Amino acid sequence: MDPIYQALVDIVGQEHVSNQPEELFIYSYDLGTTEPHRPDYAVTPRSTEEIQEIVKLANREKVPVVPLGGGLSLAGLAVPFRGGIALDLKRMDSILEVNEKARYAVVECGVSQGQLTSYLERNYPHLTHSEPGAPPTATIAGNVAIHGQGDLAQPYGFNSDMVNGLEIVLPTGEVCKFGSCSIGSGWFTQHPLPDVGLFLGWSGTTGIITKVSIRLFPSKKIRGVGQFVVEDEELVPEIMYKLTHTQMTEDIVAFSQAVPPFASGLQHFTINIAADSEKELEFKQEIIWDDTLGEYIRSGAGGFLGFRSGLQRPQVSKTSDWRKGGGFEYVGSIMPVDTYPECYRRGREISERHDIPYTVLGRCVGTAHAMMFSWTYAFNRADPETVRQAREALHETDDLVLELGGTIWKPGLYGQKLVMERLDPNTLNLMKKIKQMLDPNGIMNPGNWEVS
Amino acid sequence: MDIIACIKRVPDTSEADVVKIDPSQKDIEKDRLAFKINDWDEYVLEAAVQLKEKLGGTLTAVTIGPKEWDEVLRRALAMGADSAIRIDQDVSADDPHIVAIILDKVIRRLPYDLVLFGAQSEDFGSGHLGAMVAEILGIPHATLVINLEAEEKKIHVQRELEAGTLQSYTIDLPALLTIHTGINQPRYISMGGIRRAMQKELQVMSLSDLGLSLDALTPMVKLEEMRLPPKGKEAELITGAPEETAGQLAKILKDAGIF
Amino acid sequence: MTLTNFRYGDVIHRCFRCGYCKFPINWMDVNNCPAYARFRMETYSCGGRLWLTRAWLEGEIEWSDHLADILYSCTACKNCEVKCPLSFNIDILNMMIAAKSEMVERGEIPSAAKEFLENIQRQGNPYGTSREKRDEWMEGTGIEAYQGQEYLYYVGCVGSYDTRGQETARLLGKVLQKAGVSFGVLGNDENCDGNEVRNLGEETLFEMLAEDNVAQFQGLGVQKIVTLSPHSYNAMKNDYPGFNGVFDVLHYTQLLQELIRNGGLDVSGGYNAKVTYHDPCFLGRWNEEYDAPRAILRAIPGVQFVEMARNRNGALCCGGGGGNFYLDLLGGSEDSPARRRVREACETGANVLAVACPNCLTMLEDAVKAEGLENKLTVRDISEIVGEACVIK
Amino acid sequence: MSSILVVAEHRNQTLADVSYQVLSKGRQLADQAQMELLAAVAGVDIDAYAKELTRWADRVIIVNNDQLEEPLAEPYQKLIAHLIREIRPGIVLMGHSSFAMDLVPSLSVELGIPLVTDCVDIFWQNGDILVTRSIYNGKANASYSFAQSETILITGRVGEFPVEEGQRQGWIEEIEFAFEEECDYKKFEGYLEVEAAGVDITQAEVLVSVGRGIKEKKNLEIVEELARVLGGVVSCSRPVVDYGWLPSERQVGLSGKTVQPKLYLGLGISGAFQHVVGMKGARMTVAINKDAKAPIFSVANYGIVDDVLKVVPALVNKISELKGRTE
Repeated sequence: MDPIYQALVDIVGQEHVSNQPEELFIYSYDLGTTEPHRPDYAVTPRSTEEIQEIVKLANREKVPVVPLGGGLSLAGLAVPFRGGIALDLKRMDSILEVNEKARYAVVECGVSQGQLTSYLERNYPHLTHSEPGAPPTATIAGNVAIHGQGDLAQPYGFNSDMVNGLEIVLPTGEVCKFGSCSIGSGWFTQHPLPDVGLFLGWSGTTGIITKVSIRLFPSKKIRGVGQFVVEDEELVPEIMYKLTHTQMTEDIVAFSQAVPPFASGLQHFTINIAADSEKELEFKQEIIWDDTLGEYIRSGAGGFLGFRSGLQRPQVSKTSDWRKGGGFEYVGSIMPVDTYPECYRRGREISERHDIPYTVLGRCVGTAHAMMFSWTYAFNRADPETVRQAREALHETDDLVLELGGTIWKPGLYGQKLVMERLDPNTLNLMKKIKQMLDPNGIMNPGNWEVS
Repeated sequence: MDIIACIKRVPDTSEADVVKIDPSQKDIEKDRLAFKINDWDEYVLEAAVQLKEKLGGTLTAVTIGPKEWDEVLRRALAMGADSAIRIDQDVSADDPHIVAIILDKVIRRLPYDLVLFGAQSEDFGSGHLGAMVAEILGIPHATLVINLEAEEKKIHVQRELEAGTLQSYTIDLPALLTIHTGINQPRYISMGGIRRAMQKELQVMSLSDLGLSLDALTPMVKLEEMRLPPKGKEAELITGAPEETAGQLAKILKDAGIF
Repeated sequence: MTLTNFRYGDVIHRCFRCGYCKFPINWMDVNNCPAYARFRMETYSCGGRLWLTRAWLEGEIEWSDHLADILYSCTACKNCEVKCPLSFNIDILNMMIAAKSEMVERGEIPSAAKEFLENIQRQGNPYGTSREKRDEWMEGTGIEAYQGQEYLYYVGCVGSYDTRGQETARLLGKVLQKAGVSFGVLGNDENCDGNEVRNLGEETLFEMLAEDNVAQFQGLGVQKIVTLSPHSYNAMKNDYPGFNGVFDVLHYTQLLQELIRNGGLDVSGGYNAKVTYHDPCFLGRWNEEYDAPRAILRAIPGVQFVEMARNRNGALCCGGGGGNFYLDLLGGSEDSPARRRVREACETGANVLAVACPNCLTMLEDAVKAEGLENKLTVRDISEIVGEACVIK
Repeated sequence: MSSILVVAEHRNQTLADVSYQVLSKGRQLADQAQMELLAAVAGVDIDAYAKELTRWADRVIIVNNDQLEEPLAEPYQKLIAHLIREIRPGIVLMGHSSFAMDLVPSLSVELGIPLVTDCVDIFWQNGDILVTRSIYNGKANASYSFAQSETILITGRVGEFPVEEGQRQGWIEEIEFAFEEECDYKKFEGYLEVEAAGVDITQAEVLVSVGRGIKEKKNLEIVEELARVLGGVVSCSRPVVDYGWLPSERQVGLSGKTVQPKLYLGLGISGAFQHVVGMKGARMTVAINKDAKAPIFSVANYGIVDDVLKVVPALVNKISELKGRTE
């Protein structure tokens, strides 16, 4: 009997460890184009204590640990490149606290976006969180760990900006807390203690998030989506600028895609608006459509496609079926808003060169401080040629992001390499030191962010 | 490797209260019973098919019984037997000696390296038919085989003895083995497989085809009478819903000082 | 390995594994796929099973006992089909059944599934109990054999053999008698309906059962059928027409609802309890009958009806479908779907959990015991509740 | 009829229990018919066995031959055939062991003499010998008579015939026997003992024993839990080993271990004799089985007719409760 397997069984129980080909197969795969790599064990812990024990074991035995929540990053961030333990955190799924007045929720790392959404709808209908476009199985913790953004990004920024506190199991097994909770003062703020923010953006290479306090925001009674379209991509940055100036939108997304063909080349906007009354809604609509976008409509440059109330959960996974193929991957980037036209044009070129229907999308983050721009490439899982095409297109797009002056969001291995090549040497050196200090045995999600 | 598997059909008597003695007192009442392949013979067929899959050759399934017994041969064909032979004669309650003589005659007509039997049958359970046939055929045998590895000309087997002991032999082919349960995990035979096996040939022979006549086959043992077994002492039954029975039992165990 | 016959070879790769299939109709948790709820490894999610099936088809993994257990842990509850946002969702459950069929054809299925199917071949029921005992449930009820009455009352295997199922079978019989419904039963001549056989991937055996049953029903001149089990109802309503067996099939809740509405059944005896209702998959998601059972409960004086958080097409399966009431691949844990479900029922404050399926009844009643909730929650089949309301002893 | 010959079996320096059992039966039959009871034992260093056997047998035949040291069918077939031809016993009696099963069928064919195996009773009726066999897995009995034959072969079921103290003082006769040729087509390679890798069920005070009634390997968990609260270990019947759910070292019964625990709790075990033979020394036996007619209920002190999967979890709870109260 494999002693590591036995030790894992002793920690989490027989049913929550597997070293059988079926689990190893499933946990070797990312949903995107990353080449699979099998872990040696799949483990589903239920508590911070169990995770600590697992991490200590992993240090003793020098076995990699690859944490994953929903496993939906698509960039290979949870592929066990060096084998070891695939640590599926989704059993850690308790919503621990909702503080209504201070507007935050403390959740375990396996709580999914959908679970929190539904919980708030049922119990705190006037509160909501910033829900990313990922499927509802994506976890809150996974999302903040990669600096995700959701449907409240326009007023409030990145989801990682909404973190009020974290509980982390360090790569050496100790538990640390960050934020006000670390001094026993509740989970209401991350500030203003000395900054030790070492865990976001590191793709799980510096520790395992076990609890997150995430900010909640007012959920108005009526939330809906207005749709607007322009023909000229050059207009998108100024429209975003003007819309954010109104301070009346919850989410602004511009996108363009090859399907359906009649809409190809057009730039669509979805603009989320929320109001507590018809009066407020009407007022906001008037300011947005008449006062702000009216000039484009009147000049014929743009068109209002209507407003429907109610937020539909975006079903991004439908993109996976574009090539009847079960797969897509995208390059995400954080870009200045004024690069939108170039991002669109160059992205479309890359897609067309690789024979993939193009899909590009820019979501406004903050008051047009930046946008998350993504280029999505669908492929057919059953046709390796299309997977290869998509992979090439993704790499070209990573190059493009840096060429256009942006940063790559949750880069995969290729993108990480590009970023590290350009990193300020002193920053890189500091990262090295941090990594060595936190993870002396190099067990945490090795392969990713290998600064040393 | 050419294999012959001798199999039989038995009534399903897994529930004790379905067994009733026929007024003749020479048989049990069978008309309302369901029938099945003998448990041990499932392992026989699985072992045979696995050998065939590994070493090639032919597999012939043989049974002796009336028309309904085709059912077990269809299973064998569905599992991968190449041909099947039924000797159309009801000998299920006869002296195994007679059955052995008939089987000897069938097997001699066929090419074979290995003859397989179940270690025993679920109905009469004498467990001696296989070794009898081996003696008549004049080939070596091993009974109660729980592990089996075959080569071109010989086989390595382990017999299961008492108290967890195994006995190893290497035996030259041709040979006869009786197969014990647990030697493999018999696969499920799908109805689709059985339907498809209807296309395969199933040969029916009579005793006279084999140059035998029942009159000439005199039994050496005679069934005198069948009875239900005498009632032994019965356990004190604890009745009720699981919660209640569990509660009473827990108390009994506690009172007995078990915990 | 070559599974060239696999019917969904050109579509199975299209599952992205986004995980929508794990949720109920809202997003309240990821535990609405019973197998995933039980094991919480990705392999046990619908997407996991589809990916594994494909990997098996492509020769990337070998058949194993574990793989068979993973596939057979699917209860065919149809939650995935209802939740999957993609266009091929109508076939994802069929893909799973087709994968089981491949295993059946190769003979490599979990031992309990093998036993289940062989028992049905032999004795016409999954328990392997003698066919001669199929009618034991009706002893002393005065229920008649079917001979041209208006309805054939088809009891099914669980109602005929399971002790608890037998009680509901008897009570429903008495309720129908009390309402003056003209009906008869098949007794020992009744055979398995085959619904679970189909879900276990034994297509030919299902065909044989369906053909035999259709021939028998037609031979007896049956036109209307009322079933105790939603599983029988599903097979007879949706599958038997494919075998030229077109009957007017009702689940008993549909018939009782009608009888109560038209005054044929007096339920004024009432039933004083706070009742919640568990939708059986084969009545709910499979046949979209959500209202009849609720209408019955609401019509009974004294019933205070409350919904569980997950209900109708978002209901959590009891874990007994796909033969799992017998195979029991999902049992043995507090994460077992039945135990999750009774905890959820308890959260409503109800003291009676009403069911409309003998499989759900046995699964959930066992779960109540396992959870130690006997003092808080009682599981009752709607036939029993109606029986009490129309004062049948 | 002249005599009854019992062929004794030994291995690992021990005479088989079943040999004593059939010897006792043989003595009884011989006394009833005033026949001579012979016993035969072969091998090397067998004087002690021979002396043992004289307590029952009127005459003990010993054959010193190293080819007969192990109980192997082929050499013994030659020896017994020789003895039968020489001695012409009316009845040859052996225990129904794996050794006899490999041996007597071919012997009966070789000599053309009748054979009935695995008898649960052997008795005289009107001067003829009759036997009873248990058929349909213990659900019926059948009695048989024999056609006219100088010698008949009978094997008796293990554990079926009580050993009665031998009162005789028979004499020992050594017979010379040599093999003409060695058997080269069937080569004995040795024994393989199943090693107890940790759990020794024969030492346990409490055995929670499972049969196929637990349906799935997974259900062993709850059974393990029950064993834990009872402070016992889990054992099983043969099908559970056949299915690969537990290693064979856990098997109770004829081909497994013989156990004598304080409590034997049989879960979903029907109680075929091959199993019962290994556990009937238990001081207290409790059986839980769905089939009310399962034979295990006739060896158990207490019985519950129900699905084990329903009773066991409840039992775990109840026992834990009772334990909690006392602790």
